[in-house]
Amino acid sequence: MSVETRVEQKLPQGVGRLTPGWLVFFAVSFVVFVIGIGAYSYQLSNGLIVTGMRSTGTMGGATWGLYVVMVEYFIGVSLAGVVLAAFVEVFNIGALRPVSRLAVLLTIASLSTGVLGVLLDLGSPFRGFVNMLLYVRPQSAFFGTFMLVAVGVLMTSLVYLYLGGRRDAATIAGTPSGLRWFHKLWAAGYRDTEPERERHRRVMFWLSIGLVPLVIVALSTEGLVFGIQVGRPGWYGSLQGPDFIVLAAASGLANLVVLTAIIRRAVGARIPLGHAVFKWLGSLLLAATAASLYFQTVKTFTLLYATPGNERLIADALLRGPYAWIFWSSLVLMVVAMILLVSQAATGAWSVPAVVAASVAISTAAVAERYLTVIPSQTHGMLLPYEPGSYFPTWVEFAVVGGLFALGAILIGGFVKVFPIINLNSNRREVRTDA
Amino acid sequence: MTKYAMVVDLNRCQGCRGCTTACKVENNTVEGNFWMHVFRFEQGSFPDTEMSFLPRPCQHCDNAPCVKVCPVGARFKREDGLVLTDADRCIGCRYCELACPYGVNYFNWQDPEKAQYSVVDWKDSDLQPVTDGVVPPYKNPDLDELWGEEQRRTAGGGHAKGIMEKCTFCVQRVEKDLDPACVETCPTDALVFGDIDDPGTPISLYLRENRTWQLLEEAGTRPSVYYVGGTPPSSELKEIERPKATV
Amino acid sequence: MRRTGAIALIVMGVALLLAGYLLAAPWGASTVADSDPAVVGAPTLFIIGIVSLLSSALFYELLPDGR
Amino acid sequence: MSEVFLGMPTITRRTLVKGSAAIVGTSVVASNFLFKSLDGVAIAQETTASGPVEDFVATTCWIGKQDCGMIARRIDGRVVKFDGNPTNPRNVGTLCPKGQGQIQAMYDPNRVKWPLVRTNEKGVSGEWRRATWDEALDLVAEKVNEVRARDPKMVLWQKGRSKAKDFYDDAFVKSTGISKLGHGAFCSDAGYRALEYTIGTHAVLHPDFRYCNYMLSWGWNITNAGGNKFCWLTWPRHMVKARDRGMKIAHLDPRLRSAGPFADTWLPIRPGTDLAMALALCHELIRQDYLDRPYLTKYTNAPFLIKADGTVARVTVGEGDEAEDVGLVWDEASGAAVPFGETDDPVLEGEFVLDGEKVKTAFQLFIEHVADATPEWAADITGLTAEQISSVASEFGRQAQIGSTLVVDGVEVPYRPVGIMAYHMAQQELGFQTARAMTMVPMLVGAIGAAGGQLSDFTWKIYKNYAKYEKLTVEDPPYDFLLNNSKFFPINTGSPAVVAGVMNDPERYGVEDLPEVAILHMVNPLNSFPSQPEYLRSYLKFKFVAVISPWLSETADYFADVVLPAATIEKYEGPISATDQYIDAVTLRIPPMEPLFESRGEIDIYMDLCERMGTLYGEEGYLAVVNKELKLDDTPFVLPLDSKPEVRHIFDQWAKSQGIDEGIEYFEDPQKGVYVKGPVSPNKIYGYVADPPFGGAMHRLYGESLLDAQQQMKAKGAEKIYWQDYTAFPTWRAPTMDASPAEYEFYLLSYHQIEHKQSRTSFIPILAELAPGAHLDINPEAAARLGISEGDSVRVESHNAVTGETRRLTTTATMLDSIRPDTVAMPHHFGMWTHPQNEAQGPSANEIYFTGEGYLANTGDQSFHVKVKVTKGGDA
Repeated sequence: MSVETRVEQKLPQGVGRLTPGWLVFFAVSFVVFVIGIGAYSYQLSNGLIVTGMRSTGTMGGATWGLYVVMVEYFIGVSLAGVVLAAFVEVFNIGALRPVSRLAVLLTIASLSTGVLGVLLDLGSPFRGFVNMLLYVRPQSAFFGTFMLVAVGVLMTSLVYLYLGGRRDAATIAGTPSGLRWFHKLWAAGYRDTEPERERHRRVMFWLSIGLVPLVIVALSTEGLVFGIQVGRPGWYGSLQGPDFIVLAAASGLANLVVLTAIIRRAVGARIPLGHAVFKWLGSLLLAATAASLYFQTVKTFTLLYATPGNERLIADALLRGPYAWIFWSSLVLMVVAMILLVSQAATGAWSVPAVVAASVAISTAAVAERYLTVIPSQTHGMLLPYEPGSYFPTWVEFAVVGGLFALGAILIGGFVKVFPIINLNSNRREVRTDA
Repeated sequence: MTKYAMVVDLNRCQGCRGCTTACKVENNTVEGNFWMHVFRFEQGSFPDTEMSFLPRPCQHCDNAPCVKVCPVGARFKREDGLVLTDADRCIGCRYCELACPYGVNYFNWQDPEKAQYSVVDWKDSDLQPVTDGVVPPYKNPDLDELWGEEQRRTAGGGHAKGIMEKCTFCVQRVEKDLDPACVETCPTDALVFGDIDDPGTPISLYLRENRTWQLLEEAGTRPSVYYVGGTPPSSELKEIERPKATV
Repeated sequence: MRRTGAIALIVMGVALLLAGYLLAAPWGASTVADSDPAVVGAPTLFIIGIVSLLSSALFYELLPDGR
Repeated sequence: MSEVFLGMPTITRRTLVKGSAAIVGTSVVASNFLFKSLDGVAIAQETTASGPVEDFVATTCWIGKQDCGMIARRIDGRVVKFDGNPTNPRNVGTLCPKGQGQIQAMYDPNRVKWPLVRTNEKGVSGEWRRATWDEALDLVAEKVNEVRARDPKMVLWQKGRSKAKDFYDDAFVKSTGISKLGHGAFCSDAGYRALEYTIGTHAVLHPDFRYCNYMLSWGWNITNAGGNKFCWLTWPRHMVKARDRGMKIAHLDPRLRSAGPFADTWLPIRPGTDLAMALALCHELIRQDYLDRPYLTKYTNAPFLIKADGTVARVTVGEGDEAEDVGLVWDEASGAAVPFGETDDPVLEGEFVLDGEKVKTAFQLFIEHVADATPEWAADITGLTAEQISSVASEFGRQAQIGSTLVVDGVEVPYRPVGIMAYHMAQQELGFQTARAMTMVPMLVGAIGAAGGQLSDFTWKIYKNYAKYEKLTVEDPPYDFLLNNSKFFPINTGSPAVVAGVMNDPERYGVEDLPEVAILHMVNPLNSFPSQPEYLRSYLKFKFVAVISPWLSETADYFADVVLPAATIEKYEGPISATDQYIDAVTLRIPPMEPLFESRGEIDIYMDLCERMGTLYGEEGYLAVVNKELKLDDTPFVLPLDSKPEVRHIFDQWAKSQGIDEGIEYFEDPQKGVYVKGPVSPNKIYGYVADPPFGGAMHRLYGESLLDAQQQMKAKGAEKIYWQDYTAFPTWRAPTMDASPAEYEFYLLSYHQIEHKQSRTSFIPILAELAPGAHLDINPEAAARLGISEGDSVRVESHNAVTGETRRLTTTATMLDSIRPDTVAMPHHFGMWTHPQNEAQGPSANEIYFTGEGYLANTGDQSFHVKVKVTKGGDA
């Protein structure tokens, strides 16, 4: 295509250049996404009966299943990106500046999928959307999910992404291409004058200052969704919020590491994603994983001492019961990741594959952890002597969740083809050389 | 003020599940949904075993966790004690079900007509002249009505896919000064319903004359259901003769 | 102008947040009134408040320099 | 009709109240439109211009045994709910799960909708064509009359249970002269025979709950099943009230589940050993001298002098037509034997010489008979401890307060607040004698017919069998196909299982004539009666089978030539007693709707059938019998014998004959519905104060005619297995099943669940949901030994200790701690296949029970005991 050929040589980081690898990636994502839509339509017309979810109690099911597990996971993942970007902004951490846009994009993508996941889980999604606007109650923890996370954090991240990219947009808006209108629109008249830069720095500073507590508070409500439940063994407690945040940070950083590695490989070594970035990310991941593992260990010990009675139901289910394999494997994954990260930190020899491996382990463990938070307290946490229940997702749930992942992939994958994912102005010289 | 409550006298309960059945017919609940469930328990080993029964309606808590978590105010507490679900408001998030320690919430996982004991074809053409095709044939029109001062569709709303429902203390009967269907049918009068703010009602008398306990008092939910006799259930109990509750 | 506008948007945003919050269904679980917002749609005010707050940043940065 | 969006009224009102902007309301309406189209959740409310019309009809329950009073709530003529009728003393506004659930049965489109005529061979699942009522009735009338012309007795009419008063059944049987079979042999009839024999009442045992303080709940399925005369509901009502007063319950049952939490003491007795238990209780009562001597000497044959040959020493009193043989008793004062009644104080115990012959009082013989029946002896047999047995006896004796009286409604009545509640206890090989032995326990303490004591029937009306059993006749063959007066069953309940056996092998039983046509009314032998193979063979021998039933029973599926659809609750039936024993009342069944589909009420069906058979009109006809049975003869309300009345009119006449001026309208009125006559007089309830006391029956502690029957049977060459239980006193022997090899280590019991009524509710979805299907209750200890755990598929194989035959079924294991480790149990409601709801419900224990020798009582009643082995696996 002529347009492509023209822009190919002009725009940085492969923007506008559809490589075969990217096309395959995008096509696969698209197919998975369409399958997800198909599965969801099936669910919409038949009801949630097509999922593995069932009522708790007499029906012996879990009324919240994989969707909520993944919502918790996605929203958790979203934490790290925008917070990292804010830190970069506030503390001016140059080494991480290249990935700050990717980080914010990760937040936006995972928040979008997470919030969409909430809607997909509703019995009456359309009514849910409207009634949330009309009636949502602050006393319900969903107020946090809806107002603070879905609206507050997501919109702030969008503003963050937008304002943060304006300078780069202006930079590439001069390059003739089929996307030039878009870049111009984004730049919105930015001319990189000193007052503009100053204003930008000021806005970003205050936005970052406001953003961090908002994100922490908003995402803590995700933990609170469970933490305020007096009626469920395994849930009630003030640690649910912090626990959620710590694991969120770890899983978010892990995802960022993986994404960075992918971008690095896809876009090539010419972009400023050296070992320094992975060292930073690896170190941060190490800190988050350590904290998470600490929470996990404390939790495990507490479970071991659970007294006969309600909490014991959950303890037994987790440590010895039907969820033991998930519980122990996730713990093993965390420990393995920890060993990988600590050994690198100790030797100072950071290897990209090793950090990525640790990240994959942590991300997987995070899904498992979210699962263990959401499900067992429903199937095994009934305070009345109902028989223990069980839950296993159906193909519909797997397909819909697959669709959510695909949507995230499409958002990120699509973005990198219309806008430079690595901050052009983080290392202007290199970028210029590149161009 | 009127404050409704229920007494369950375990010294009288035979565990017959007449209440369950009456509830299902009155409220047209679908297969697998037991607004009123009756546990049958066994504990110990031969020959030192004990058996017990425990009817479990919605506890209509004064400090109802389900009400607090409802994001849209579909679940609410009436001044007369009834905890109800507005079928027009509910979005089907099932958060109330998670919040409830008693397991009394039942979600409409599918189109209720499909779940309405569909092993039998209620749309049978020879039945149509009598039932006009309604499903189930004993469909209670009261469930679709608006009830109470608040005029909300709280009697089950005729059921609908994707929304939550639970025991309503038969609001549609209470509003007509009738006892809930379970209370009305109980063969041994083990269930008593009425206004506990009026000292002259049978239930007030019952509460004065008997020592009572409540389910999961430690949860602080302050239920409106009082139990007489028996003992609070413990994890030593094994549930036997469970109904077919899978859908 | 730039500063005033941004502050105005912030103030409006905070006011809308407060209004949205206060007009939404109150905390409490013992009356029918606890389940209803004082004004139906109050949560939407809250959302507009968030939008207003964020637009202060956009306004502040995007408002073209006066010629 | 118009559709209205749900949210609209709500929103409109709120908008007014809250003063919100109208735009919000609009948006909600719009959003509701969205929900409706997108979520499909907006609930359309259908309204008619006039709105639905609600009304109420009084009727009575149809699903169970006792016909509780109900009020049907109707919307535009469609029944939406049955509630209990508060004015009915029997259920006082309450209903059991079946009563509530039957609404689904009424509307069930799987009912037989119209008359069916078979189009395929019999013995396999039926194929049918739709017929008109005319065609079907003509066909039945023709086939029946064909056989009737030769011998009416060769037409067999069989019914499971008559609902309400059975006058319309009786009228059919009597006016046509055909043979009749009931369900009693599979019910408590051996117990009925025992009570008829022993105290003359047509009933089994229940205590006077109003005053009873200590009850032996002997195999009574308290929380799951009915009892003597009443369905489940009325008995538990009485029981919980009695417990409120402080009544204690000792529960004898291999399973605790029957009593649930209501057993103050549980005695997990080994199945089939109740007779030994009863004898041990008698032993202990005698040893501890808990004896009501005045009762025993005055109202029983205990003081009779028994000769060495077992006969009663008698003397002829009176002359000519007045002459009768009277038993002799020993008069201490005169030191001589005198006719019973001539001394106020005959000697109860002792041995005397009469006319040079040694004689003992019957009671002396009884003391000797139970002398060895010590608690230790019974402990070995029953699996209980001697202490348990002894303490129950002590408590029973102590609580009996022998000698005390109580004034009830102004009448002084002997007060013995102890009694036995036992219903289907007689369903065992030793059933008849077990029920007799159990009756002797309250007899010893004088509790029979006492306040708080042992009751049976509601009144002291003496049943015709009491006199009949004074002398049992054993004739030579040929016998009729019921084996009446045979050497097999001198006392004979009349068992369909026996008839099936006879039909399969008439020569063996000395029977020449077999029935040729069967009319099966709401009866399902193939599924509901034990020993399916017998029925599979015998029912094929009928040349023609007509079935009258609302559903296609399994029996109809295999054997019916014609099926006539009966209505369920939607018909007139009655009169129905509404008494709770203490208050007298009567009611009717009123159709809450027109009969569904093409079904019809049975009275309509029988009248039409009789009309076609030529037996409706005239002095001997159906209507004449109806007049007689409803006591309309000699009243202004007698039905004319030459015109077919409307069924409603029959009941209208009956109601008017009862002095109810409104006639049937009284019963149709939801405010009335039940005709309450008031409290029952103590003189009717309590035998001691009845006129004459105990209805004039001398209580037969000693069974002289039983022993005599044994002699006659032996003389006619009957096998031992038939005569061995014809003994004067109940005599313990190990049941035949105990001879099965040791690997058949479990006793199999079948039991009743409260959600179901025999085999005619398991297809009602709402009840099947609560009690879904067959399973085998097994003690975890025994299960563990066999490697069986909860939910495992298990194979249950039964063994016939007489023939060696084995039968098997596969079901699911359920762990139950509250059952003896040597006993397994199954609910008996399943194993059907004609209704879609039956799928995967599993088998019925009836499939592996046996009938015939060793599995029938000496009265022809069925035993529901068999030894089985249980193994893991089997085809699910």
